[in-house]
Amino acid sequence: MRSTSALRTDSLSLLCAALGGAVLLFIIAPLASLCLSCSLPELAETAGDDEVQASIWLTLWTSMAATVFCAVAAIPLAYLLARKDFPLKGLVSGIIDLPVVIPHVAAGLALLTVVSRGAALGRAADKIGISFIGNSLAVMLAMAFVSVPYLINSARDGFAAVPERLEKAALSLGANPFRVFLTVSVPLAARPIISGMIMMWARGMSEFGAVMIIAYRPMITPVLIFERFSAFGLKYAQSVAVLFIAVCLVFFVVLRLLAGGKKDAQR
Amino acid sequence: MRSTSALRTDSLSLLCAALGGAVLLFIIAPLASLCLSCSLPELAETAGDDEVQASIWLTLWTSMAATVFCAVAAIPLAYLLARKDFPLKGLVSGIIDLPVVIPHVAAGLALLTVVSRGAALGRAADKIGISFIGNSLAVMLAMAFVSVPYLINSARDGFAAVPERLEKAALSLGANPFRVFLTVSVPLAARPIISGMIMMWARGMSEFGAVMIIAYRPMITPVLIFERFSAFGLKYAQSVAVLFIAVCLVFFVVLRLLAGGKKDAQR
Amino acid sequence: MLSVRQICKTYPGFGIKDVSFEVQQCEYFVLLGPTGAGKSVMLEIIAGLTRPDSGSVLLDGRDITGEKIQNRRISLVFQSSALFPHMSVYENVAYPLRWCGRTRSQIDQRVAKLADDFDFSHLLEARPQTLSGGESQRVSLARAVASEPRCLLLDEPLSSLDASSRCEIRSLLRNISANGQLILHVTHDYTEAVSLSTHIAVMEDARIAQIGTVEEIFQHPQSQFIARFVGIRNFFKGRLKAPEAGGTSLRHFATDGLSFSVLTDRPAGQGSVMVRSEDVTITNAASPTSARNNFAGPIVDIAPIGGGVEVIVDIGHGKSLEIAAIITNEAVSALELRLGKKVWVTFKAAAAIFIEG
Amino acid sequence: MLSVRQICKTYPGFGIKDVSFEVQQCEYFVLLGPTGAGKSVMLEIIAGLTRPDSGSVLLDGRDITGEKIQNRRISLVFQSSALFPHMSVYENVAYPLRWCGRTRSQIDQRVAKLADDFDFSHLLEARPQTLSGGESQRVSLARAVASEPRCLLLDEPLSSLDASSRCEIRSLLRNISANGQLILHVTHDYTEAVSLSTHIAVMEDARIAQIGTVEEIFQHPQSQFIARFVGIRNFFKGRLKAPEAGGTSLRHFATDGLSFSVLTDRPAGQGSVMVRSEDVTITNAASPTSARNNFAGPIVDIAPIGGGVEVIVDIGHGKSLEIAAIITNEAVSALELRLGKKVWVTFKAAAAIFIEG
Repeated sequence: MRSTSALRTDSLSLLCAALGGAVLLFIIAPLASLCLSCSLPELAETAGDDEVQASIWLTLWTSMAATVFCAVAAIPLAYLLARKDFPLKGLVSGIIDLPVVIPHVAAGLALLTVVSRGAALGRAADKIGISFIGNSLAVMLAMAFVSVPYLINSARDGFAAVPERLEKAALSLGANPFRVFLTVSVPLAARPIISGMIMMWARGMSEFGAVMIIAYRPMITPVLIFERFSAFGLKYAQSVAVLFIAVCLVFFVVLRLLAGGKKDAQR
Repeated sequence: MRSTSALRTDSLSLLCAALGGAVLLFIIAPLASLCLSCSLPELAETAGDDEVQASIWLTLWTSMAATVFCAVAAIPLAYLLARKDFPLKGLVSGIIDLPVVIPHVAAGLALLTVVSRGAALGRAADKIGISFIGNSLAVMLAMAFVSVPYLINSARDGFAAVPERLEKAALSLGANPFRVFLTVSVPLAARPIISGMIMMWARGMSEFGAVMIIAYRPMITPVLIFERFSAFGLKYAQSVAVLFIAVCLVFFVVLRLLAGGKKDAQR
Repeated sequence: MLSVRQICKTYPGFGIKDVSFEVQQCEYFVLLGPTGAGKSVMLEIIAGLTRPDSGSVLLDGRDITGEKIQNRRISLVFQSSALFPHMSVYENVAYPLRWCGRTRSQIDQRVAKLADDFDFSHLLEARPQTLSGGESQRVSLARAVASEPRCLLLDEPLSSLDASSRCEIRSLLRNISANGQLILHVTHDYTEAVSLSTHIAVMEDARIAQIGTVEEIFQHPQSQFIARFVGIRNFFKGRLKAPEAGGTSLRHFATDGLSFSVLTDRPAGQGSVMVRSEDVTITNAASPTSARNNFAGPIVDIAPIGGGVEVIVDIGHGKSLEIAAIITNEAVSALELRLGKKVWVTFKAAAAIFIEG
Repeated sequence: MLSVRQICKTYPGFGIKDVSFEVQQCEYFVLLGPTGAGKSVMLEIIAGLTRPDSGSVLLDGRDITGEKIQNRRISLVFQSSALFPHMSVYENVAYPLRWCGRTRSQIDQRVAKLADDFDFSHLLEARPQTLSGGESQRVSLARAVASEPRCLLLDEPLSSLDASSRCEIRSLLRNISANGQLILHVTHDYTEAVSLSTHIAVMEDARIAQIGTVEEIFQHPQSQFIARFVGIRNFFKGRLKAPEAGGTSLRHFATDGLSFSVLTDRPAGQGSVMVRSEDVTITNAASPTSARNNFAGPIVDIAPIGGGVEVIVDIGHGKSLEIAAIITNEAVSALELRLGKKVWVTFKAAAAIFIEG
């Protein structure tokens, strides 16, 4: 009794740990099972498959391009939401959250009604020689639509946490609002902004429903996995899935570490 | 110059507003276009369709059941993460975030490797007369897997915000840890827990990729929308999509309002 | 009886070393010390929120060092309110009474009694957020007492209150103590210690520097640190007399055969008078002065202290009653002060601070 | 010259009404008032962070009420450091110098000069988080001065510092002011006002209650509120003399033909001495006493104030020099005090507080 902490050994903690263990098992078991069902030679063979390589590259660059492109517009919006009061601010926040709540398949259909050759935007784009359908542009659109709320919300929280005192001080030192935004607000909110961009990128990479509707081809990896699964069965899909999961995790962990490292240098 | 605020009219705010407007338009335009492309008679007809009704009910109750079932195990885990320090806590947090990062199609494949008739769990379940495949249980599994991190993270933040002083006071008043957990910690973290459950439910409802792999039938609405789209084209899918978006939004807004109302009564 | 034996607890760069003390039944024990002296750690160890590295805590002879918090029967009251914000005042006070086999009406009665004793019957339906600081602290105390603790731990319970609530809670605490409740009160404010305690332990730098009654600590501090920390050497227990007719605020305070003039509007009763040594003047002969307190006696000590000289004069009749004055070196030579010389000590009524308790 | 004219600003349940004052070049202007008097709102209006409902702010004759913050040339220094945490000390000080056509070496020179003047040359590479409170405030001041503001606004710049840093920053501020910088300093602490200001405006309840020099405000407060808020009636400007050989801490302070004895270890120089009225004793005849300050003069005023009587004695030689004592009613009758009677006033050297500036 005396050698252990009164705080650590109570039965509530044990129960919590048991239930928590079940949740963790629920997450780990399927992933472990998936990974164990692929042999290394299978994985190596899949990694050498041109179609797989092409789809992974496509998925990586489209999701990153969508994130960077959206960031340019979304970060100033997040600043506005964090700093200014304006009428219907609640409505604007609600609209930003819509893509999170709307089923991805429906989101894909919604995008399709705008960019299909029959729709206004699609026709206009067609005239200047851009086609959304069957183009990586359509993939990016779908990815951006479902994932931009993650970036905006994270950046907004980041800006809200920057002390206004610092911005006021910078203004009083003669810096104009643009300079204050770029040299004070953005650097101080860099961590949550980058973390939001990583979230947005990860979310875009894993998107399936919306992309499937609007751009079955060029084939991003989730679509490829689905196609192989429905055409050839579990066996042929799972090695691609394992490879893709590995790529996602490696990128995610590396980006997180880079972002974390930046924090240590800064604060 | 003097009649307007120096803070409100700077050109930075105008630029932010312009860029923000573009982002909002990007979100609203496709949804508006989708809704406008369906006539009311079409919607009424779709709402009367038995298959559509059945799929919407199935989607609603499976996502809610998955949420409630997971909450029982996930809330104690969230408490543990918020209050105790233990070895490898960072790893546990990382594992919990895995389903967010892993592509949904791959998550579906991972679940399939565990519950398919060929796998250990699937065989065991088969023997006692439960079949995962083609069962609403499989739908729930898929929904729970991809959406449980939202609940855990929100509940953890909620518990972390409950002042430890209150729990200490309750313990010193003779309440055992279970009672403190149920009468102090959970009620005070109720708002973030409920908000996390709403998020988890909304995320589960909109899931497509994982469900598609593990349980094409019974058909949840996202799968039904996709099937109609691929079999009959945009025209036939979009009225189901609009109906489903409407159902999602109505439920989401109502639940949010109920949760918000509870807050006002409590604090 | 609460007994703390040789408690040690080390944190990185901080800790408490070999702390021992005993609190007898009916004592009001104050743990006094500056911020960072380790008072709060000591309190957490007694409450069971932290485990000591070594040493033991005994309550009524039973070793409770490894006992779970909820079984210790030690109630905590914090500086800021720890009322449960999602419950009404009634539910807060009823919290320790539920789940132990009491009937609904027994609980109702007990809460009503406590609300009456602690004067918040009109607030039973209120939410804690709507209470003032003083009201919150009254409810917190009632809730702590409701659990019938063997020992009541108070962590700076008056620090965040305004002056009038402070007075009110002090008299409540005196009542609780008078009912036989063992109390351990942690504070950095020596006026709280003077006003409430029967016994004081002064903590300095992670150790107990001195333990004793209020008089012992104030009149005979055992170290320079304690003398400086408690701040006031001239400390007298006695009784404030009722104001004389005529409506003046000048009042008499009787102590051991002497009577001081003090300015106060507090009701008559037991209490203490404190006078800063810096406010006391020494003269060789009595002369009419606006200062209302003038006493004669021999010098019993002259000691140089930082920036001046401390002169101690015994102004007691028969029984020794020492008063300290801090004066300049120049004054010592000008007045030709030496041990045994009879002098007059003078201080203004405004310099004599009365504290109830 | 900064000129504030009839500024009004209303918030729900709060506001400032019709505030006007002028700060001349080279003045050190202190806006003194209790928390909630509207000082900070006034400061935000001058800085351009808040717009007034009516009234105008003029800087050197130009109306800047609607001017953008960044074009006002008014620098702000806050109570807690507003240094940019993601930049080094060098980058912080260089911040206002960049983007206005200066070359790299011009900026380097200017920063080096400022770092030298403000004594943080050794900290140029440091991160703001690693600085002490005093160091942070020195860098903040240097950064504010670097932008060559027309007016420097200080919002309680000493409040969060310890005593020694406070002293250091005070002398820095005196230097900045001596260089001709127009300064507006907002504070609730009258010792800061005494120590630094040439002119004071006292704010009470959203209005300006009195404007004047330090002497005017302290010796002739125009309302009960101001008298109570500034706290000390006995306020004397003068010069502290160098310590005499012999190593005593008793020092002489010369003011208008009189010399006070004070206990201090500050260096010789200009400053003020303050004595609380409660610490002053009145006697009818001089007698040897340990109190080092004894002065004779006629009573020029006797006025009852809450709980006692304020007696004003003119102790000046030729020129009037009033000193106030608060004594009891009983003392007034016992000593037979009346207007014109010659009495002695006595206070201890320890009761005379010296403040530089």
